[in-house]
Amino acid sequence: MPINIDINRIRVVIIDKIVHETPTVKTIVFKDRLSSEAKPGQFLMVWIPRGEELPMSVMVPDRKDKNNKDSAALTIRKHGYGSTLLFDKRPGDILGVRGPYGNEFKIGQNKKVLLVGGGTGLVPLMRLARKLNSNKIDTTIIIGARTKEEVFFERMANDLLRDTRHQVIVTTEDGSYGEKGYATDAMARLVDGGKQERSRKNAKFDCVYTCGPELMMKKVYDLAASASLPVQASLERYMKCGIGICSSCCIGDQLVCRDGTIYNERQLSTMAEFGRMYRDKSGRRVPY
Amino acid sequence: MPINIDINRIRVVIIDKIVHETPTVKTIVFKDRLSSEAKPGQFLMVWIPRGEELPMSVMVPDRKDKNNKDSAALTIRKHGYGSTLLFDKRPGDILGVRGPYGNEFKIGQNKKVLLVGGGTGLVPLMRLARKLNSNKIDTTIIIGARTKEEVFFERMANDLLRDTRHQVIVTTEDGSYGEKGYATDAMARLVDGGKQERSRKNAKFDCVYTCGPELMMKKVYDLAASASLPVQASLERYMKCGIGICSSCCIGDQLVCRDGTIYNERQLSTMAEFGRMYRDKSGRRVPY
Amino acid sequence: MAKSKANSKAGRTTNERTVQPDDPALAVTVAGLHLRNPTMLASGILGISQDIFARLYRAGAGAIVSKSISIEPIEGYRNPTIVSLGSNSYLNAVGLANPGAEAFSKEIAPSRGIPIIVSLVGSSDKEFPPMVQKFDALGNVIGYEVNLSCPHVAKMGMEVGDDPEMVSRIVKAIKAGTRKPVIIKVGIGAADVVKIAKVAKESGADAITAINTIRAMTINIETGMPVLSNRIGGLSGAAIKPAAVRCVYEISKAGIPVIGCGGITTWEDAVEFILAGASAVQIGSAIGNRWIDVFAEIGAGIKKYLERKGMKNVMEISGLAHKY
Amino acid sequence: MAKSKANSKAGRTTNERTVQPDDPALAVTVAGLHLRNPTMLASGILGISQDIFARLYRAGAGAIVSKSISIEPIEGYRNPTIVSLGSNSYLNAVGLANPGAEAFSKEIAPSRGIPIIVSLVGSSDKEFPPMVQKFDALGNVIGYEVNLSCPHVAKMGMEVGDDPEMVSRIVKAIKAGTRKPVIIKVGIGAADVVKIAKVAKESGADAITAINTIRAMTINIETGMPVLSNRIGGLSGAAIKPAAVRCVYEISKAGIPVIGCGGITTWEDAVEFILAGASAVQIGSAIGNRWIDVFAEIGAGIKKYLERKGMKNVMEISGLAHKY
Ligand SMILES: Cc1cc2nc3c(=O)[nH]c(=O)nc-3n(C[C@H](O)[C@H](O)[C@H](O)COP(=O)(O)OP(=O)(O)OC[C@H]3O[C@@H](n4cnc5c(N)ncnc54)[C@H](O)[C@@H]3O)c2cc1C
Ligand SMILES: Cc1cc2nc3c(=O)[nH]c(=O)nc-3n(C[C@H](O)[C@H](O)[C@H](O)COP(=O)(O)OP(=O)(O)OC[C@H]3O[C@@H](n4cnc5c(N)ncnc54)[C@H](O)[C@@H]3O)c2cc1C
Ligand SMILES: Cc1cc2nc3c(=O)[nH]c(=O)nc-3n(C[C@H](O)[C@H](O)[C@H](O)COP(=O)(O)O)c2cc1C
Ligand SMILES: Cc1cc2nc3c(=O)[nH]c(=O)nc-3n(C[C@H](O)[C@H](O)[C@H](O)COP(=O)(O)O)c2cc1C
Ligand code: FES
Ligand code: FES
Repeated sequence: MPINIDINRIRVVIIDKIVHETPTVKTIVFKDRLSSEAKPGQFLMVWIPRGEELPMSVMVPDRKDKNNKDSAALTIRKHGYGSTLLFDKRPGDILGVRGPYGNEFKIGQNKKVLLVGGGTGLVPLMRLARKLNSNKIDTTIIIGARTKEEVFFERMANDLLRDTRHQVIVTTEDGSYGEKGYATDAMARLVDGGKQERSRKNAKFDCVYTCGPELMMKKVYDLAASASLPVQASLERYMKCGIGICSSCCIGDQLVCRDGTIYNERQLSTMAEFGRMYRDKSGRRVPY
Repeated sequence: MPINIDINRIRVVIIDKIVHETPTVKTIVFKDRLSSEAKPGQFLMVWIPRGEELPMSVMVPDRKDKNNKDSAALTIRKHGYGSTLLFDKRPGDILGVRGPYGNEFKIGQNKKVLLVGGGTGLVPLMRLARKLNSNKIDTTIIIGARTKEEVFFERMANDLLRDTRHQVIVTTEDGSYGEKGYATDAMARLVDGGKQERSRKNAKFDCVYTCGPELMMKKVYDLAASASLPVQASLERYMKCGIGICSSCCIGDQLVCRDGTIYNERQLSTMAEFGRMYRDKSGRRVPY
Repeated sequence: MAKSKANSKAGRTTNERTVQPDDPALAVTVAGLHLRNPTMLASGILGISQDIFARLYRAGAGAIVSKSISIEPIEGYRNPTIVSLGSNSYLNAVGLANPGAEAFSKEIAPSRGIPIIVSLVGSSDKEFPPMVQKFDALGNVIGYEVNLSCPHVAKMGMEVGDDPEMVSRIVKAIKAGTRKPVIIKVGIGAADVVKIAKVAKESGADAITAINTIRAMTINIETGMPVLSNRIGGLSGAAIKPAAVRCVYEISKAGIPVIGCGGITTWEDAVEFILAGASAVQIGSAIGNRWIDVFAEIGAGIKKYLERKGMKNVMEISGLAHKY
Repeated sequence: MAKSKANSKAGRTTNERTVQPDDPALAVTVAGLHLRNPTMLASGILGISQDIFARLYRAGAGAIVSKSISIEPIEGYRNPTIVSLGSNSYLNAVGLANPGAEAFSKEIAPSRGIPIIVSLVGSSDKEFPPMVQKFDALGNVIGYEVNLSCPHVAKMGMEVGDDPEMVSRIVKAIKAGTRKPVIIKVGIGAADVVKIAKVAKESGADAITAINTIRAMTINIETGMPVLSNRIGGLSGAAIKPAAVRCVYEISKAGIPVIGCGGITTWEDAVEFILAGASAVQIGSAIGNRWIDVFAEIGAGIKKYLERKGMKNVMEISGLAHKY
C-alpha cells in the first residue's frame, strides 16, 4: 500500500466474516489498514456496489479472532434499502470503503466516564471503550434496547473494558432484560439529575459520551446539562460526500461529516436544530 | 521548492546576468536548482515566452561570480528566429525552463580523455570539463571555430580544468587564431590516425567526447574508429516535447531526447542516419 | 493530501481564518455586481443552508452561488452521488437535489447581509419566472445564475443548454421578471460553448459562468460496476481546469463578461482564469481538499501577486492574456 | 515521478523488456482486425518512424497507429507545442505536423511485419481517397483511422468531425477505396459524440476510437501569456480519462465497436475502458511518464486480472459494465 494513500478514494475490501448480533443486527469484518486505525467515533463511507453508499461507524473486530491484523468491522442494523443490502452480504462479497472521516471522542483528563448508547449508536462507543480500557479509565456504559432479543454488545463491552474498572448496564424498554426503561432513565438514576455539583471530586463522572437516536442524545444532553456534566455526542445527518462539499449533512453552520460528527455541550448548546429537526435528501428541514 | 518537483513542468526563471562571448554568442545566467544540478551533457527545454521553445545544453556559470548558488547558464549562438529572441534577452527578463533531460557523458575508468567541440557544441563539454577536473582526469580539449572573433570558452576551459593536467587547443578555419584548420584536423594529428593500437597503455586517450555540428562529429567518430578509440557523442535532432512522446527527435529507433542525447561508438555504428540525414519539422528525412 | 486538516482537529470545529477587512485591491465588478473580492462559491457546493453561507462569507467568499434550485423539491439520485478520483478531481451525479424554490426562498429570507446569487434550473422557459418571483423581493439575492449545463440530469441543465433557441427563450423569460443581473452558466456539452454564450448575451444575459462539470464516468474494476448510482456524472476539479480556462478565454475574447469556474484550487489557478478573461472566479471542488480556508488563501495569494506586479486592483489583470 | 528511468541510464539506451511470446489470453479482434493484444499506440505519439514502430512493437504494443497523415506535408506550429501540466496530463498543439502521405508511404513501405493503422486527416472528403490509394497496397497497413477530432487545427479534425454530413461523406469516400477496416476517431467537440459515432457507423465505419484530446489551454501567470504557440491545444492524459470512459461506455452501449483512448496510464485504466465496452485501448501520453514499457506493463496487468477473475480471454470482459 502506498504511504500517501488518498483516503477519499474508494478501497475495495472483501468480507472476511459475518457475526449475527441480533435478528436485525450483523457485524461485518474485513481487512483494511486505514479503517483498522480509525479513531473512536470516526466513520467510513461504505459503498455497496450498484446499491448504495452509507456512512457507517467503524466497529472493532473481535480481538479473539486470530489473524485480525488490519481488520475493521461494521455493525449494521437492517432498516431500509441500503442497510438491508448490506445486511444481506456474505463472506467473500465485495464492499468499497473510503475514510475514515470525522473527528474523535476525546478522553483528555477524564478519569470516570459514562457512555450512553442506543442501537447502532453503540458502535463508535465500542471503539471508544477499547481506548478507555487501555487508558484505564473508569467506565460505565449504558446499552439501550427495545427488548431482550435486540440487545447486543453486552459481552463485547465487558470484554473491551476487561482491564479497567467498569460497569455495563443494559436497559430494555419492555423490561424483558436488564433495567426497565430507556437508556436515559438509567442515566438519570446515575447522575442524580440536577443535584450533582460541578466539582470533580464529588461528581460520579467527568464526561458523558453518547451516540444513538438524536432524541435520546438530546435527552442525554439535557440530563448532563442539569448535572453540569460535559458531553460529547456523535450526531447523524444525511450524508452524500462525507468530505464537506455537498452540504447535505449540515446542522446550523456545521458540516457534520467534516466538522463533526462529535460535538461537545458548548457546541450543542448553540445548535438550534439539535434534537428538533434535520434535513431530508432534498435539503428541506423536517422536524423530528 | 517541493522535493518531488515535476521536471516536466515549466519553471519560470529570471535572467541574472548576460555574458558576451563573441559578437554572436552570449551566455545567460539564471538561478534554478534543478538546472544547476544538471549532469554533463544534459539539456533544458527553454521557453521564450510568446516566442519559441528550444533545447539548450546546460552551461556552467562562472565560478567566480559570488552568490552563484543554484545558478545555471545557457550559451546561445544567434542563428534564426528562436535563438535570436533568446540572444536579445536582457537581465531581469523571464524565461521558462524544464528538464534537465537526457543522459550524461560517462567518465567511467577513463584517465586521459579528448574533448572535441565546435560552436555551441562546446557547452556540454564545459560541464564535462568541470567534472573531469574534479576527478583529476588528464584532459585535452579542442575548440573549433571559423575565425578568431568566434572563438569562445578558451579562458573558461583553462579555468574549469585548472586542477588537472590539461591542454586547450584552439583551431580556426582561417588560421586567424590557434591552429589552422578544423577541430578534426587537430584531432587527427593527436590520435595519429589509424596507427594507434587498442592497448590502454600506448593510447594517448581512453575516450573521445564530442559535441558540435553532426558532420564534425561524424568525422570525430571516423577518426576515433580508425584509432580504435571509444567515443561519446551528443547528438542534436529537432525537438518538440523533450520527453519521448512526439518522435520529432528520432534517429533510427532512438529518441535522442530520451534515449540520448549521448551515444557511444557501438550505438553510433548502428545508426544509418548518423552524419547522413535528419528529419525536418514535418518528419521528412533530409540528407545533410 | 486528502487528510483534511479539519478532520484531525476534534473539538475545534473549524480552522478557517477570521474575516479580514475588505481589501480594495480585490474588489471587482461583474455583471454590474460589486463584490468585495472575486472568489465566489460555485453552485452545488455547500449550497443549501443560509447558516453555511454566513460561515463561508466569514471565511472570505466574495459571493455565494446557491445550489441550483428547481420549482419543485428534488430528492436527487441515490448514493453514491460523489466520487473522489484523486488528484483533486471529483465525479458527481447528485441529481440536482434541492429543497425547491419555496423552501429555499424561506431559507434565505432572513437577510444576513450575505450576497447570494440564486442558481436556477428548469426544463423549460416556463419554469423560471415563478421562481424568480419567489426570490426577487429578497434584498440579499443580488442576482441569478441559470444552470444550463448540468451534464447528468435528463431534460434539465445541459440538455436545455445545448439548444440555442431554448437558451434564448429562458434568458428572455428571466430578464422580463427581474432587474437583477442574470448570469448564464455554460459547459462543455454537445454545442459550441462560445456560440451558446453569444446567444445568451444577445438575449440579455449580463455575464456567463464557465464551466460546469464535464460529462464523465468511472467504473470500479473489481466489480465491473459504474460507481455513481446514476452511472454517468460530471467531472469537476483539477482535471477540467485547462478546458475551463480555454472556455473562459474564448468567451471573453468574444467580448462577453465571464466568471471562471472549473478546477480552481490555488491562487495561481484563480489568476490564470482572470488573465484568461474572467472577472471573478468560482470555487467548488477545491473545498474538498483545501477546506473553506480556500477563499481567504486565494484572496491573499491574488493580493500578493498584484503587489508584486505593481497592480492596484485585480480587474487590471482581467483578460491580459488576450494581448498575446 | 517525472524523472524517467531511461533518463538516468546513460549508455544503456532503453530499459524496455524484450518481447514476450504472444499470450492467447490477450488476443483481441476489433473492426475485423486480429491483434495479439489490446494495447495500441495512439496516433501522434511516436508516430512517424518505422524504426520506432518496430521498437514499440518489440516493447509489446499490439498495433501501431501512425501520426495523422495529410495529403501534403505539414510543418506544424512553432514550439512550444507540448506542455506538461503535471498529474500525467499534457496539453499539445503540434498542428498536425506530418511528412505527408507520399513520404510516409515510403517510410513504411518496407514491411517489417508490424501491424500499422494509418491515421488520416483532411479537410474534406476529397482528400482521403488519394491518400488511401498510396497506402492500400502495403501489406503491413492493416487499416485506417480517420482523425475527425483534432481540436486545434482550423478546418481539419474536429471542425470536420462536428459536422455529421461531412463525417458521413468522408467515411463513404474512404470505404469506397479500400477493403481494409476504417476506424473513425471522435472526440468531445461541439457535437454529441454518440451521434457522430452513429453516423460514422451507419456510413460504413468498422469501429470508433474515442477520444481525442479535449480543447484546452494553459496560461503562464508570471508572464500572462498562453504557453502553447497556438494558444489553444488539446488536453490529454489522466485528466481526460473519466470523460473518455464515459464516451466509450455510451458509444458501446449504442452497439458500436469502440477502441478506448484517453488517459490510459495503468493496466487498471485499460481494464476500466474495456469494461466500459472497448475492444482495444490506445496509449499516448502515458509514454511520457511510464516510457514504452507501458505496453508490456499494461499487457501483464490485464493478464493477471483475467487470471484472478477466471477469464480465458480479455474479450470476455469487454462491456461488462453494461450489465449493471
Ligand atoms: C456518521 C454515521 C454513522 C453511522 N453508523 C452506523 C452504524 O454503525 N450502523 C448502522 O446500522 N447505521 C449507521 N448509520 C446510519 C446509516 O448510515 C443509515 O442511515 C442506516 O443504515 C439506514 O440506511 P437505509 O439505507 O436502510 O435507510 P433508508 O431506509 O433508505 O432511509 C432511512 C433513513 O436512513 C437515513 N439514511 C439513509 N441514507 C443515509 C445516508 N447516506 N446518510 C445518513 N443517513 C442516511 C436517513 O435518515 C433516512 O431517512 C450511521 C450514520 C451516520 C451519519
Ligand atoms: C540537445 C540540444 C542542445 C542544444 N544546445 C544548444 C546550446 O547550448 N546553444 C545553442 O545555441 N544551441 C543549442 N542547440 C540548438 C538550438 O536548440 C537551436 O536549434 C538553435 O539555437 C537554432 O534555433 P533557431 O530558432 O535560431 O533556429 P531556426 O533558424 O528556426 O532553425 C534553424 C535550425 O535550428 C534547428 N532547430 C530549430 N528549432 C529546434 C528545436 N526545437 N530543436 C532542435 N533543433 C532546432 C533546426 O535544425 C533548424 O533547421 C541545441 C540543440 C539540441 C537538440
Ligand atoms: C457535488 C457537486 C454538485 C454540483 N451541483 C451543481 C449545481 O447544482 N448547479 C450547477 O450549476 N453546478 C453544480 N456543480 C458544478 C460546480 O458548480 C462547478 O461548475 C464545477 O464543479 C466545476 O468547478 P470546480 O472544479 O471548482 O468544482 C456541482 C459540482 C459538484 C462537485
Ligand atoms: C503530442 C500529441 C500529438 C497527437 N497527435 C495526434 C494526431 O496526429 N492524430 C490524432 O488522431 N490524435 C493525436 N493525438 C491524440 C492522441 O492520439 C490521443 O487521442 C489523446 O492524446 C488521448 O490519449 P492519451 O491520454 O493516452 O494521450 C495527439 C496527442 C498528443 C499528446
Ligand atoms: S456529507 Fe457532504 S458536506 Fe457532509
Ligand atoms: S523531442 Fe519529442 S520525442 Fe524527442
